[in-house]
Amino acid sequence: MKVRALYFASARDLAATPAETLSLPEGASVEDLVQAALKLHPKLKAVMGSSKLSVNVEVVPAGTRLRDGDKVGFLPPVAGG
Amino acid sequence: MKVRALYFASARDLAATPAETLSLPEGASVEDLVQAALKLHPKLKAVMGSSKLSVNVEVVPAGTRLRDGDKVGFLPPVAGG
Amino acid sequence: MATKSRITTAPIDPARVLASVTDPAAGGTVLFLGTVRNSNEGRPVRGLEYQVYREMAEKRMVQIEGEVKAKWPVRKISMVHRYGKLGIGDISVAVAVSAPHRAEAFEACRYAIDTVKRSLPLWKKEAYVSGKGAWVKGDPIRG
Amino acid sequence: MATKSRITTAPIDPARVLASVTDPAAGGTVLFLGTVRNSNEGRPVRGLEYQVYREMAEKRMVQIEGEVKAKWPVRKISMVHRYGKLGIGDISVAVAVSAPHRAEAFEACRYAIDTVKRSLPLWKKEAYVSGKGAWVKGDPIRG
Repeated sequence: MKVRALYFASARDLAATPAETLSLPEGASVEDLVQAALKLHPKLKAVMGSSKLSVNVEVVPAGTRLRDGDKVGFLPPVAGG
Repeated sequence: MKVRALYFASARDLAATPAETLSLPEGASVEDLVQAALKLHPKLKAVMGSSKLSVNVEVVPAGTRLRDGDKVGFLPPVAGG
Repeated sequence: MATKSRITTAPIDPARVLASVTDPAAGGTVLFLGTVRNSNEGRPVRGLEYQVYREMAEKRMVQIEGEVKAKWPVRKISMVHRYGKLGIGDISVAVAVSAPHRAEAFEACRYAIDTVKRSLPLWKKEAYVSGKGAWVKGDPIRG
Repeated sequence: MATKSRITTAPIDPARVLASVTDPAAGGTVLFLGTVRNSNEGRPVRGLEYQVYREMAEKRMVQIEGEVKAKWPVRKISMVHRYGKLGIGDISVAVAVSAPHRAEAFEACRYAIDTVKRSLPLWKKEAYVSGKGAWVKGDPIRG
């Protein structure tokens, strides 16, 4: 299946791309997607400890199962306002 | 001496005038001014219990001595905003 | 702002009040607007008429502004109160505060409007839809 | 207001935000404006660049508005957050709340902006006068 990874702020800088499509085996979890992203962008590791992950605009635990077409957001600590 | 009495809100309605000049003996107090005003406008009594008095834009106790030219405000309970 | 009038019969323009507190060191600005409601204590209201002891009110507003600046690290504060006849929705009072951070802007603005309500020589008469009117019951002015 | 945009690159007009919460039953309106400061933690700042996960941010803002309406008897609430490059003094966020009385307007507005700050997927990079820039250290997004 294909999943879209969306990188924001420092994660975007470290991945050097705002978004990309990753291919994952059926039944893969958010954590599997993160591991795939880290293989492509090892520098991302620096922000993963403090980042949250979303699936289709909801923050989710890393164990969440993914489905084809899902969008996964890499969300470093936020500072709006 | 001459002192200016300024009536506001319900006090103005009851005195039926916004302001007037009263003649008082030298050494008169705010309380003396109030008594003089009550003689002219007995209905004022209804609001004196809840009203405050000012001399030249400062709220003062009734015993305060007046001087020629002072302005005394009759200030019913306020409700701005 | 030497000519700034804090008590006025003219309609209050919120944009102008906000503009008067802009400051490059401010991160947060809080504006409070008091507006005439269409009812009070369950009774339909047509409008309000404010009466003011203008000279005293202006002086108190300057005092309140000074007090706020002494209590909080605010950059700028601006307040204006309208008097005369106001209709539903009209702005009767505006208080704007700018400060480095939002917490102090909120606290200072809240304090300022609370103090304005308690300590300004202002009175309002409600015009009821029924045709009658009455002075709104208030509290003795804070000395 | 079906076309209302809560996330925008356009300059925020406070008058428009205020107009969107006017209500004849409102006696108090509180507006919060966040503006870009000329310094942060002692360091001179030239401006800010906001990045946003727009789809998620819009959804969260709708949720926050609903939460505020459930918690306080507010009449109307309106919020807008800007993104992209902002200069000193530019408004980054505006939250307006109208309510029958001022206490609830203040509380609801404060809650709304505090929640916006904690739970919106927004990031800002400071452009320092020194020429460098850095993402402002924040907190993990509230889930």
